[in-house]
Amino acid sequence: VGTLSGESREVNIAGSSTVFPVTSVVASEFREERDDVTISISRTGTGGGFSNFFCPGMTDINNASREIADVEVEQCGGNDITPIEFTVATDALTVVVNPEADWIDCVTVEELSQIWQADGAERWSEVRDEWPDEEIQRFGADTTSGTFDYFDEAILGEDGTHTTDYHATERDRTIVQGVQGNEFAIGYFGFAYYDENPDEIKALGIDDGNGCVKPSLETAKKGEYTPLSRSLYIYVAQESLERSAVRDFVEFYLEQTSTDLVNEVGYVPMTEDERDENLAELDDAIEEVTAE
Amino acid sequence: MSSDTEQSQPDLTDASEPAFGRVSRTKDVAFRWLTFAAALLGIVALAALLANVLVDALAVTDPEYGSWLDWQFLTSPPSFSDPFAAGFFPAIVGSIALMIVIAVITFPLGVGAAIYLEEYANDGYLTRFIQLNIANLAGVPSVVYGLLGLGLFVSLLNLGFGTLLVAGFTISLLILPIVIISAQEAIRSVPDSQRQASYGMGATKWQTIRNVVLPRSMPGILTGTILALGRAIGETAPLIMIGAPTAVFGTPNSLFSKITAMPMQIFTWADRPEMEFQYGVVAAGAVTLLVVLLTINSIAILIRNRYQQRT
Amino acid sequence: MSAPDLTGDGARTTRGAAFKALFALCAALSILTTIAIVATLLYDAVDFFAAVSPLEFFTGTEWTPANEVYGVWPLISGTLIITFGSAVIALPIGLLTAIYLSEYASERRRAFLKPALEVLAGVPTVVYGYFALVYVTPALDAIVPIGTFNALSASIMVGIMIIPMVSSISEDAMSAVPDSLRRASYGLGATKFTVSTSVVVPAALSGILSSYILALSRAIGETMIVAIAAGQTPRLIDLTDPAGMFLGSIQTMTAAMVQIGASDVIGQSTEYKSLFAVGLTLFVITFAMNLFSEWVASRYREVYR
Amino acid sequence: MTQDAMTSPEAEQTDEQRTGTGPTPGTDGLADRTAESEAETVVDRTIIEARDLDVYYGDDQALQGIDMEIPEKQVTALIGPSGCGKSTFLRSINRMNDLIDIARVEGDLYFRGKNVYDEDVDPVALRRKIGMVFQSPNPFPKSIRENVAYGLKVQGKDENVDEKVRTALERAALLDEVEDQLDESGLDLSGGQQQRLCIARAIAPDPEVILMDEPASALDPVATSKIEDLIEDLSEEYTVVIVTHNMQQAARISDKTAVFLTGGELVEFDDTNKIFENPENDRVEDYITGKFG
Amino acid sequence: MTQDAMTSPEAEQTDEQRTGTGPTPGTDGLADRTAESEAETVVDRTIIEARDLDVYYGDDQALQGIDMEIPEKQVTALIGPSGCGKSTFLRSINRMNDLIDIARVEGDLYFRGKNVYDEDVDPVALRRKIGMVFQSPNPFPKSIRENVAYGLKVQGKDENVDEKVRTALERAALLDEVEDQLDESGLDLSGGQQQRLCIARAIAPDPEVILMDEPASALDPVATSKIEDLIEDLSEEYTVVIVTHNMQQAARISDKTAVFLTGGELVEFDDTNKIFENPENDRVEDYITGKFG
Ligand SMILES: Nc1ncnc2c1ncn2[C@@H]1O[C@H](COP(=O)(O)OP(=O)(O)OP(=O)(O)O)[C@@H](O)[C@H]1O
Ligand SMILES: Nc1ncnc2c1ncn2[C@@H]1O[C@H](COP(=O)(O)OP(=O)(O)OP(=O)(O)O)[C@@H](O)[C@H]1O
Ligand SMILES: [Mg+2]
Ligand SMILES: [Mg+2]
Ligand SMILES: O=P([O-])([O-])[O-]
Repeated sequence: VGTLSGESREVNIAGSSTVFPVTSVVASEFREERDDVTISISRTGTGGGFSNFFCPGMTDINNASREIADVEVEQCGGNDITPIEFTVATDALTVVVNPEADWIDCVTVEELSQIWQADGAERWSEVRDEWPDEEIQRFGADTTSGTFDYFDEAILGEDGTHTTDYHATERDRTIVQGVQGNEFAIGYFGFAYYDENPDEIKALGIDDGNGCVKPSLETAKKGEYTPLSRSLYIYVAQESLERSAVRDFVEFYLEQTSTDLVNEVGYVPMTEDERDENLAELDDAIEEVTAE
Repeated sequence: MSSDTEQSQPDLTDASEPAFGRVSRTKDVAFRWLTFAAALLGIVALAALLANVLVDALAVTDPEYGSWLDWQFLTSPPSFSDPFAAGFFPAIVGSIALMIVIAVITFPLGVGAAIYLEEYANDGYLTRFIQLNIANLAGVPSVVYGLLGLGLFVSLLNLGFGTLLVAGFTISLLILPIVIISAQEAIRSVPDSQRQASYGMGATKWQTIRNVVLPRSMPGILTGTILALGRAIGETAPLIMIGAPTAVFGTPNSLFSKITAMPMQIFTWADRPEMEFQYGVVAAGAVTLLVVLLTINSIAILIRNRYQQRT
Repeated sequence: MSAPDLTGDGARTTRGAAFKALFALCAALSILTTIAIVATLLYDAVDFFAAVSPLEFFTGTEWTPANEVYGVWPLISGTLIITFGSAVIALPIGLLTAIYLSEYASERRRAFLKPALEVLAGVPTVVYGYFALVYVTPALDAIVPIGTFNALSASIMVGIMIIPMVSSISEDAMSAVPDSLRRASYGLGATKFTVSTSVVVPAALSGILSSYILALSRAIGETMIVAIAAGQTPRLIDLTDPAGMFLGSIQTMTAAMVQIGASDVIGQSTEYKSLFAVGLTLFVITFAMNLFSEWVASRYREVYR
Repeated sequence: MTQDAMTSPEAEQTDEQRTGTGPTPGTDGLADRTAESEAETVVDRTIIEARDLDVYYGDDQALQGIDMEIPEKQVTALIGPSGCGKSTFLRSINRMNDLIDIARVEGDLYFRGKNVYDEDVDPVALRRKIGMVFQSPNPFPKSIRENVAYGLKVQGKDENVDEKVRTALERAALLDEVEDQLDESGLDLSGGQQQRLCIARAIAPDPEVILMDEPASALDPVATSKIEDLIEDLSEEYTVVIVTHNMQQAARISDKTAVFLTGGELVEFDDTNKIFENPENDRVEDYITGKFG
Repeated sequence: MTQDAMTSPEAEQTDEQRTGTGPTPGTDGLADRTAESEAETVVDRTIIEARDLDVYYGDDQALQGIDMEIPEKQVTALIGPSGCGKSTFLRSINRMNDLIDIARVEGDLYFRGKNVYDEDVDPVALRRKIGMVFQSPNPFPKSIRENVAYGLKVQGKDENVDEKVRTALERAALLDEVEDQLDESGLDLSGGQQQRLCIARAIAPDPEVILMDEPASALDPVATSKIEDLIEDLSEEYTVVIVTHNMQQAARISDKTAVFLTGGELVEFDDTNKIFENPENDRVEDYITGKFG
């Protein structure tokens, strides 16, 4: 397939739904300059993207909301794919509830883990006595997503397992709608999805032992929003950099990571230094493949 | 009867004699209204929904936005962050490309199969088996065809996920039974006297099919095929299963290009968080899709009507 | 008298045979398609059943792929709820519509109503799904508190979508009832209501039944409406809480397939393979129903043709 | 409706001279038969009377100014070549023509002195008094019992249904043959049995008149003769009006015969013997001797 | 095929005695006519010959052991009551029965001495020699010109098509009427014109025999008489075999008449005048005088 003429002017991307908005904005901007390149983006979740598309060699770039896992590196290696990591933004993973739930504004990490633990709390009152005696309706990321993995690790840690009694979806809009529709619902996803709908859902502050911190671009940037702020990445297959379309796109992408574009999507942009570091790294990688 | 004897005197003098009685029509009238209401219910519900989506797409209630469905929408690439910049262009192009591929595949295959079943096959077990099988295939859920595409074209034949070719093959298989059945109906409607006339002139079977049967049934075949294509451009589930991408920027430039299509694009937009996507962009996409569909169906009906006038 | 030359022209015969073979091939493709469907589904389903025992799959009451628990009943439950809900809407309305079209409607009304009903069947299901989510659910919410994703609005939409299927096949069956039966009934002093309900409907019963089965099969296989509007929560039917069943989120077999398909397409995981096991189950159910409906329908065709 | 036809029927009765109702010279068997039973029934009392009846299908006129008086409790046969309007006339008696969209009736048709085309007449009620049997047997796809009970059910005559069903089958000379299979489908009977079933179905609700449109034309000779016997019996209790294209049949079973000719005219109406032995009209004579038709 | 029937036709011709082929006593007009032209044509040369021909539809036998010799360049009429197998026989001549799945032919049918049911006979080639005209006119929905040219086209007779089309229309006595509208649809013609168009279509590729199955039954009297005149003319150049249910027509136009009776038997076959004036068989007499059928 790769040898077909049309392919060389295409850039195929899969992976994280959290990073998807950033990549799609960049792709749209890129097309303004290069309308001969066709870019396709599949939103499959970080893990799905790595194991099903990127490592089998079917995509050039994988969006990721967590770092690549060891098994995935192995899988890629087996197919002679060399992933190169670039950080493109910082996200504040946001826990949200229904705006009418005026009895809740802030949760502790401990309480969160009770809520999302397998065999954890079933009703709100089990978590905190003054909360209503109502069943908890959970909406969260699907297991193939990086958001799931990150949340699982940051909140539940090594020992805990994420509950399966929740509405699992790759489609964050579904979580917004679900939480919006039920006073006793709770959900989590990337900050961008909250940022767009601040009136329909309410973001909870997280107390990681240092008092309540609300998620925002500022608190994430300053590193105050713990433990749920995280980096967002793209992984580029070094082999794909042989093609100019991919090269140009990645270069354009990295240049944009320090601009307002990322801000507008709802994430924290990179600093200019970080951006330049990334670009340098890209140049090295390109040199390596084109030199051969 | 005997009790009637007095009454039954032919009383021809009194024209105002009571009639033979009346049978209550309450049930009759009520039932008539009930059935009429039922017949309208689905249509009215759909009309209400269509009115809603049209109002949203044209932003009738929020004129400050300006209509969502405008030239910019039809010609721009999609956006997943700025509803005001979002466009439908790659999806429209993808749908058209897909339709062409599907038409090229299903038309000859469907007509060929219909010709075989109507003109060649005798009424044996095999024919009836094929016929039954086609009827059944027409009822297989589209998501299962999606799995077929995924297992056969993507995994086994390795034609690439979400490509134009795979999508075309998959949906072609899905609508092929419909094309065959409607082509069969069209061919069956050619009067036998026409075939007899041709055979009587010493025409071979193929000459008869080519010169008599096909010209006469072509409008019907076209109508059926176009209606089936209408069904094809609305299909979403098979595209999801074969891994059609969430977003495409640009137009397909080969059969192996990844494509999106109108319903797929609607599906991926529908989960954008912003309300403007929900009630604006998606509505505009839905209206565009419905307009295209309506146009296609109108063309089919036009062909059918012209054909009906001629015979 | 010289015998005329009546022997065939070789090229002509060969050409004829070639065309026949070509067309036969096209017809054979339909059988190949069926074989391909069964083979593809089986190929991965067999792998799946090597990892998950069929017993567990077909009797299990919990569906959580994340934990490697694959009991298909919650999905079947979801499908049943939607099928039931849409049947409650479509079967009576479709039948009444068919009666109206076949017994009451004037030619002009028919000429308007039939194509209008065809439009109902032709609206893409993704649009119906969207309608259910953004218009029907909020409207229902104004009456009863209802979840954003719920079986009720999806059922309503699926029901509306399959009305034309019921009405058009049932109407065909009613039109096939010979007029002589209607005349016999009118001749005995029956009203139109009586003729419709005591003669036409019973005589067309197998056709009506066939339309019902086909429509239910369609509801079972419907994907986009439920994937968009009914949610992704696999739940076992709870007969003690019928309202909750409809007001809350569920997951059908088809929706589960879309969920897996949209996230984890090419993988070799058990979850990916479960897609094919569910697909196979769905295929077998709908195929059996379609066959059954054909069989029922062939019975009424026999009686009146 | 023409103004003429609006005048009351009696007035016309004396004003107008009508074909075939004048005194008949030849004495005939039928007259004898009715004479014998004179003590009980009024001879030749008119039950149905057509006055200047026209029927149109769209722009085509199928019946032209028909005047006819059908006597009670006798068998009246309508004969004539195909397409002359016999069925149309029959259907205009119980307003079955109402069911044909393009059919239009002008003129009057009296049933027991009441114009059935008056505004206040409910055709459904009318049909309950005037039963009908059709050309080819058309039993419902239901059991024999349900077939016969159908009219009773529809007409709300719900008491003693089982008894009435048996009586009707008995009168239709079918009971013996089907006694053991009342709950089996009416469609499983032979053609002749089916037609007798339809007759049983028509008489079960006890109508006053039975209209029959070529009831035996789809049957074999044996079944036909059974039906013919049955019709003769029925005329003891019912008025029977029968359309037939079989002249021998008309001659055999009817008391009165009406001859329609192409164009929808009633050319002659008289005692059956008179018609077959000594018709007044030459065209009728030609038709009866088989010169055309 | 029976062994008997495998013997060559000429051998049989002397062996076998056949109905109606014996010398006829009465002299008839037809014999006169053929005698007149004796100088140019050989009288009564057989072109089609059936030998013990049986045709079955599934298990039903439609023709029983037909033996018949049809003379060249004459009009042979097939008459008989409905369902007696006339059309079936006609179709078995040019193997149109092949198109009916359940039809099966046993016995022999010779065309110019060649058994058309031999393995090596291509029915398509056969039909190019034996044209056919059907009961109701069935022109193609194409222009008049294309209709007539159709046979030429499918038979690959591509030269001088326009001229041949005109000649055929001329012979079918239609040219004058349609000369100005050759490119208009054949469907726009009147019924009688359509049937003549079908005849023109059949003769355009110049077959040797023309089979006609009740070609005038759907036409009015004026059109019918035109077709009848045409058939008489055609017999100067073609062998015409015509099925008709109209005995007057058979008497008017044919030289030979074959009478089939119910059950698929050929009861009598002889010169037309003989059949109508003095049939040998009583059933034929009954049929011809209208006692049944
Ligand atoms: N439903 C109808 N619509 C239009 N024309 C009709 C209809 N029924 C009958 N006609 C026409 O009315 C005329 C009389 O028909 P009718 O059926 O009364 O004749 P008939 O004497 O019963 O003939 P037959 O012996 O063939 O039954 C015919 O010319 C017929 O074509
Ligand atoms: N295609 C067919 N399939 C089955 N039976 C047939 C078929 N065609 C004719 N028959 C039967 O064969 C017998 C002879 O039919 P055929 O058409 O040859 O009669 P016919 O003399 O031409 O009658 P008509 O004057 O009505 O045209 C009939 O009993 C008919 O029912
Ligand atoms: Mg009649
Ligand atoms: Mg015939
Ligand atoms: O889609 P994810 O960012 O959760 O992998």
